[in-house]
Amino acid sequence: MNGFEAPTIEYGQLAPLLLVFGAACIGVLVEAFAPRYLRKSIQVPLSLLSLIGAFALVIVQVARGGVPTTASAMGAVAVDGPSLFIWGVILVLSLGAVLMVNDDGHFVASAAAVPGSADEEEAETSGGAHTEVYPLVLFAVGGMLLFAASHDLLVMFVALEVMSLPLYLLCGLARRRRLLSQEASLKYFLLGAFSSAFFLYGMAMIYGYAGTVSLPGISQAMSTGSLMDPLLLLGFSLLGVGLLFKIGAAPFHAWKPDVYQGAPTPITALMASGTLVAAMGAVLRVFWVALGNLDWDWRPVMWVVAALTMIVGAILAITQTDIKRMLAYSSIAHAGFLLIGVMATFEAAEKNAASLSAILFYLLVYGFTTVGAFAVVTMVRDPGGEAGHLSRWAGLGKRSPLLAGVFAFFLLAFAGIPLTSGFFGKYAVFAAAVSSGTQTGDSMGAWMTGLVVVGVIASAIAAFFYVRVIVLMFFSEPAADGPTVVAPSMGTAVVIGVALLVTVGVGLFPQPALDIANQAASGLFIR
Amino acid sequence: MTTQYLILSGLIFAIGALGVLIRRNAIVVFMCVELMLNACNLAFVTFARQNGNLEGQIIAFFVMVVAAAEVVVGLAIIVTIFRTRRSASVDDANLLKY
Amino acid sequence: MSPWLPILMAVPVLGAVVVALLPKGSDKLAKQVTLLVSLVVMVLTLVMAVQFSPRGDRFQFVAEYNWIPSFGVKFGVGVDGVALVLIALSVVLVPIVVLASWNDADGVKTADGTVIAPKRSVKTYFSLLLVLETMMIGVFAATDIFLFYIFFEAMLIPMYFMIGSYGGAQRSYAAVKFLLYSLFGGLLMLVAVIGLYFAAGKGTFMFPELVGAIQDPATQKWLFAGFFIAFAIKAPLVPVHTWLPDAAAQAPAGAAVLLVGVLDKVGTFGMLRFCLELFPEAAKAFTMPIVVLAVISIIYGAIVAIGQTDMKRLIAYTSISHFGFIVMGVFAMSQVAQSGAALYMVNHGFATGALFLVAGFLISRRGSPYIADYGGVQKVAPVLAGFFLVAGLAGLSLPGLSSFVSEFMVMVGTYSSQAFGSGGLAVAAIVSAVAVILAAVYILWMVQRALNGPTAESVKGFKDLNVREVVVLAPLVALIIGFGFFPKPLLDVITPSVQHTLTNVDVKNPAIAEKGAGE
Amino acid sequence: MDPVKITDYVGTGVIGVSWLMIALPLLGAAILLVLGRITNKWGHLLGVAMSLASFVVAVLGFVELLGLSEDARRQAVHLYEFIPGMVDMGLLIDPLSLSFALLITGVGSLIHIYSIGYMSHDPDRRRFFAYLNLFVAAMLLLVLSDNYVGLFIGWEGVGLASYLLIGFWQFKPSAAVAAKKAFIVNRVGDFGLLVGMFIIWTSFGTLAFGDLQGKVGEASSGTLTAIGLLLLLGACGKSAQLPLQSWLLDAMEGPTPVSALIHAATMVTAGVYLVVRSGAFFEASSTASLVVTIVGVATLLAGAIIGCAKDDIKKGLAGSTMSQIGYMMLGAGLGPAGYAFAIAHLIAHGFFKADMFLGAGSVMHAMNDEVDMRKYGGLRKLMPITFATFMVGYLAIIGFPFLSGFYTKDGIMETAMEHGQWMGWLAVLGAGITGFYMSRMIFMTFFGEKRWDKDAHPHESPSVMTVPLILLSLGSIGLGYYLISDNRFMKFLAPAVGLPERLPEFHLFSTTTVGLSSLALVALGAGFAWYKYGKSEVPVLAPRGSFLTVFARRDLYGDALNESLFMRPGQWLTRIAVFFDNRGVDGLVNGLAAAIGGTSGRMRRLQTGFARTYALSILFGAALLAGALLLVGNI
Repeated sequence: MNGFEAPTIEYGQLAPLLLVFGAACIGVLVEAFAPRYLRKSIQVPLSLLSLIGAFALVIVQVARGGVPTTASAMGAVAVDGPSLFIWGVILVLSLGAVLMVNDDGHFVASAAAVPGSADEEEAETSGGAHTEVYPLVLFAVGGMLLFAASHDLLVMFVALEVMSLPLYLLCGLARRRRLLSQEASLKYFLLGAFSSAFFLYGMAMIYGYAGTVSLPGISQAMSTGSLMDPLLLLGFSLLGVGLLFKIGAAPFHAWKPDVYQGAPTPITALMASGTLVAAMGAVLRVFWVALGNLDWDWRPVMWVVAALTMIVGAILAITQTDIKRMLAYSSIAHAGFLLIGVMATFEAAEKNAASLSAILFYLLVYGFTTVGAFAVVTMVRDPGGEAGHLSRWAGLGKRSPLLAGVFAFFLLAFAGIPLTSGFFGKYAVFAAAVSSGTQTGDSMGAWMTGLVVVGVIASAIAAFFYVRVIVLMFFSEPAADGPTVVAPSMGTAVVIGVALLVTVGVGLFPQPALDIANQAASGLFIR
Repeated sequence: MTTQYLILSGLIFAIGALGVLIRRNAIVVFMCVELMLNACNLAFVTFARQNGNLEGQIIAFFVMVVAAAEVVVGLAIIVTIFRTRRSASVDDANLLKY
Repeated sequence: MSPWLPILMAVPVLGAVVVALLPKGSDKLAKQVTLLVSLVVMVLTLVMAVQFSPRGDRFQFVAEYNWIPSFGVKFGVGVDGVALVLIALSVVLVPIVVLASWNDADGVKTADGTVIAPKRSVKTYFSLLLVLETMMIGVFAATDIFLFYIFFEAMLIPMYFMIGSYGGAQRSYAAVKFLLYSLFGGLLMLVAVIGLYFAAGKGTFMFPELVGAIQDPATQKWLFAGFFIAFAIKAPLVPVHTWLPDAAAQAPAGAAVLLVGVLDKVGTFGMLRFCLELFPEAAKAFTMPIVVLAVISIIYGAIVAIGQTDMKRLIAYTSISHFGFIVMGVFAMSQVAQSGAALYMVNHGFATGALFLVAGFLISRRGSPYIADYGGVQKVAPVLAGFFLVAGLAGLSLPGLSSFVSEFMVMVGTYSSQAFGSGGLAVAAIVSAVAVILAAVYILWMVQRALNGPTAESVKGFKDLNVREVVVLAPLVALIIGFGFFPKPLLDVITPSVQHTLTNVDVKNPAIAEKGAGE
Repeated sequence: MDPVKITDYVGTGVIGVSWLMIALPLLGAAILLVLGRITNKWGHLLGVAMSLASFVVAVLGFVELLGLSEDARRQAVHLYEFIPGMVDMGLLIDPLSLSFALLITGVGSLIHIYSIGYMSHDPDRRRFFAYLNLFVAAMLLLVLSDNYVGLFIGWEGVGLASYLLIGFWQFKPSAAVAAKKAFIVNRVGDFGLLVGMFIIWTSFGTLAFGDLQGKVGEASSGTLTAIGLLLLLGACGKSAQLPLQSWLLDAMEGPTPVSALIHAATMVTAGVYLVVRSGAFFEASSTASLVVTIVGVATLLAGAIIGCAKDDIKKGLAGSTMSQIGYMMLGAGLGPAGYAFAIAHLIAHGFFKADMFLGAGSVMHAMNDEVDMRKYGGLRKLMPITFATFMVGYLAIIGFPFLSGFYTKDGIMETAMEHGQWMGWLAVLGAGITGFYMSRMIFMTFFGEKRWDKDAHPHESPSVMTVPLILLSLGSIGLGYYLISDNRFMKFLAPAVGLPERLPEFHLFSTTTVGLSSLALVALGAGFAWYKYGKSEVPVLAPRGSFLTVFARRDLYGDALNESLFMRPGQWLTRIAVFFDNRGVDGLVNGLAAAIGGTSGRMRRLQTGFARTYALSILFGAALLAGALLLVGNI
């Protein structure tokens, strides 16, 4: 620590990140200085272009420079294969979310106005809208990108907060059912902050153990130090709480149904896809890079968590009556399936590429299907807003066969029926787990297969509630005053179309997507 | 002689966590979360001292900044809720359940 | 590379797309197109079947395409004798079913105007049917186990919609039960498929390459269990059979035919090809419990069938009994029994198909599936009654009708099996022969209650079968009688393929060897 | 002498196309059934023509066979490969099968002709003839097939025809039930035959009679006994022998020509054919052949006793049929010495019983389908031809000297006596009872006062019915003498079934103990019948009768036994099984689903909506995680 050394920043590698954050900042400035009537027409193109631009930059990065092999920004950010893949996925998914945000009617006219008050009515009639939503979304997306690519725990913590804080706010901005929305916001905020504190305390413990918070540094320290140090174990478990909270693993899942249900649907879509993808990226980094040496300690615990998550998600979803809440539990179950993949590690690290590829592929297909499903949810409306209650969906197949058919297809993909993308996602993860279980001399072998069996049983239970919705839509008579299906806006139509295309396309020809995932995973994480 | 500081930090963290669990007022709950963050800060600084590097202290600053941002967002949410419900009790917000 | 099978699989699905895209209100055209497509497929299949040489390679009309190299999955198709006859069964049944369900989606009303089933989308029904046909061909043709699994699971979906959207009053319960049951079995099989892939370590799912790849007995047993449970649910075997009566009773008659006639055969087909050949040691180790289970199915299914009051449920239970025979034949580990089992799969498709259809025709005249609601039908509708009787007699395996040959072969083959030393399975064969008596009871009692006796008031206005219905049933009856006296064409194709299976399982049958040497 | 070796037919004669015998009536049935109503006008003629054509083929084949040397009289006609590697379809033309073929087509044709008249008022006459043709085809397949599988197909084919014909008037519930009962009881027998075939295939690797020749000795005696007993079970079913006799009496629900053809002359004798055809197994197992004779004796007595108490003329005849088949079965159980007598009695019985059944039909035809003999009486004057022919049949069956039954039955009784005194005497006793119940029938029907209903106007039947009667009664008179004298039939059959070591002597009128005592007993029985039913008045309503009468009237409680032993427990079992399936198996599945649903319902209550509860769960999870890691880490 002698003298001041100017940090080197690889701007080229970080360009997508910087573009998103930059656009977010400009968005804030627009809110401050642009006249109200102009804001939307500036914000929307700004957001879309920045996301598209960032995606283009990711492509350019891959196409031109290849994948960096060392961490960027003085070891703070790792722009490696998985990062770039996750970035690409997050950017496309959030683009979809922004397209849905762009739809009228999701967000409150004036968040400050008390629900049911004259203020609210006035704000609504004057056609006011919170265009802050766009920069907030961009900040959240930026946080996600950084979260998945962070190479030390501090950056990870900051990214976590940058991602979460805008989301806390966004959750509270629903136009209809504002009480629920605000409640979701409050709960998400309190619990999120609570879990961040755990994350932070765990980080402190690990810092105490390793003397550093950089992931490779921790790994290094573990290879020389004691693996039984309570500081390490305690720190790791508290860190795990924060991460598992974000992906919604049991028993840290309780926020998910409430928040998903209360939040405006485009935001739910963003959380269910983008946040999950980013958080999985972070989970992988922490568990595989930093704590790789602790394999045999965390795997039994993770086994229980994964099994519990799948079962809880699947079982609780059965009796849900709200479509978004049901999808929230479904998302919990899927987080459990992903955790199976997280556990599929090998003694020889280079073999992990297959497991990593499986997880990345799963994230890709699940993300697209999720965004598509939520986009469909936005289209089915009652006079009071979206028709959330499942009973309202009865007979939709007769009223609007195309939409119901598309939604049914998404549900089948969630259930993992062959010839949908979801099947291959699930297959990839299960295969990775079984494959890691068959490695010789691994005492966890049978356990891994056992976990896959648990996953399979959970899938079967989960299939029940997906099928239940299909039954409702197709086999029940429509209610007399059933919900209306609004004509989709251009944006929503594109989102649904693309999601369907990916779900079908990958379901029939998964190889191209697998190739990309394999390539992204081939170099594993930068250590 | 850093152990005492760690114990203190642990105590503060525990008090904060306990506060989150037993207090109803959203503001108080929120303050308890802040307390937990500060417990972390104390731990960081202590470990920085113990490890003999500055990273921990730097982290503490970061945490403070993040906590400040969190306060902004948190208070905004709590105030909005309060305006709507005329209550700051966390337990009153339980429409979303089961 | 032979283009036959890909073409066979492509034609129906393209037809389905065409049917689905037809403009609104062209219901009749949709039906005609579907019928045409299914007939084309049938003709193509028969032309292909003629070129099959029983003494040639095991798998013929082979086509391979590297589908998902990352998973080691190929789009690999090819047929051996058993697969060929089952494909032939499927493609023959489909046009018959199309014609049989001509008016099923149009809504059913009784003479007095009671709506039994409301009008449904005709195009959807027939395009689902064609999609299902593709999958049925695919599942039997797949030589890649992963591809087999894909079709195995995917074919649930069109059938699920056919039952759930077009079925009877309890249709959604039945459809969901059907789907979940099958899905559960399928998922267990998925684990086994994955396990097989890694345990074999060959980097491929191609069946011919995986034969003999698993040597470890314990691994074999686990994987066998995964496959077997899925197939047992599909077949279905007692005690995992209860979905079938519900599904078959609620499905429209045409769908029930395909469900029981073809879809369920995938289970027994899978046992014969995959359970036995991939895991021979496990199969031998589990032979006794499985045969016991099969015998229980035979007797139990028959007894419960006797007690049914609903015609379609009754037929479903008879099928459970018959599937017991097939499973017993498969696991008797003798060539006669296995040939008989494979033949049974085909014959049962025709026999039960005919029975379901004619029962469906009867039910469509009255709207009630309950036997007690009929009586004396023979007097007012003798042709219908005649077909009903013939189909019923095929169901009780009357000698001279096709199902007898297969049932006889299964029982003789089981009796003479050397699997547990001489006569080891004799008791199973003897007990199963009791079903011969029970079958007479369930069929004839139904016939007596529904067709005989004084004509019930509600039956008096019945019209006899119309031309369409006769055209539906006549080919089936012709096949039933034809193969009853001349099963050789089927057996000639089946037997070499079964011999491959037995060679792979490493079982020799002295009785056959002796007989074969003598000729 | 052992049976002659079966050789493949290489000639170009009628035997080569003997399959026409089966194909022609089958074609007739097919045409009548497929074309349906179109053939209503001429369907019965086609049926008769096909039957007659079949008869002609049989006769031509018979002539050709007689032209062959004795050791070439067993010709196998290969038809086609049936089940590859297992059994080929083929016909066996030998004296035994041709005897049956002639009986079936001959008597069958007569009954076809008779039916034209008998069924002339039935709207479904065409269908009736279709079924009759079908029956003839199946029966011919049964007797002509050169292997057990073909035999079995014919076996079940005749069962089907019998089912269809018993239930021909299916709109009567009693007919429908009787048809079903016949089929099911027969299936019990078929079970035996099936399992017997399993064992034969497993032990010998073939099911063809030709291939089995000379191989039988290879199997253990236990196996042979098992085969024998199982085949006997099959025979009992088809031939209404104890314990599977119960269906035959109910089968009288069918039209009378059916009773004559199927349930008297031909089908019910298939069991005897099976036993004789499988003689090698029975000869090799003394246990099996002993059981055959026991069954035969028991049935001949049981049938006779039942016949004594029946007021329904057809049921009386049915009881008699049972009894007479009992004699045949007894003969068949006696080995080569008995075969010829059994088959001869079978043929003779085919004539006289068909004669009497058709006679009974003629009476019913005249009496508005009344079957109760107590409502007959004094018909001999009104129906002279029927009376005369019936009398011939009657005399033949009771064994009146020089008529058919006299020689054939006597042969069986004599042979039985040689084998065992007990069976001989019981058979003689049976003959006495026969004398009683047949005489009773004659007296009640044709003699005494008329006891008709008011609206009955008895008249003689048309000649299309009486001519077959006359022809049949001619057979009843002379056939027995022709077959038995000089052991003609025994020698004729020898290539097929072998000859006993010592040929029996033929007497025009035997004066052995058996012959005389049976005659005496028959006379006693007939006298007693005259005393009860000829001399005294017959009450129109049946008296309650003694315990013995009730016992016989209730068919020796056979139905009651079946009901309490099989039907009722079966019904219970079915109900329990259905209940178990719905509640037990399916209940378990639904219960599992409900349990998962219930768990879900309870677990979602944990999601209380209170943020602080969630926080607690996080803390709890954190504690668990930390605790578990510390624990695992320190192991």
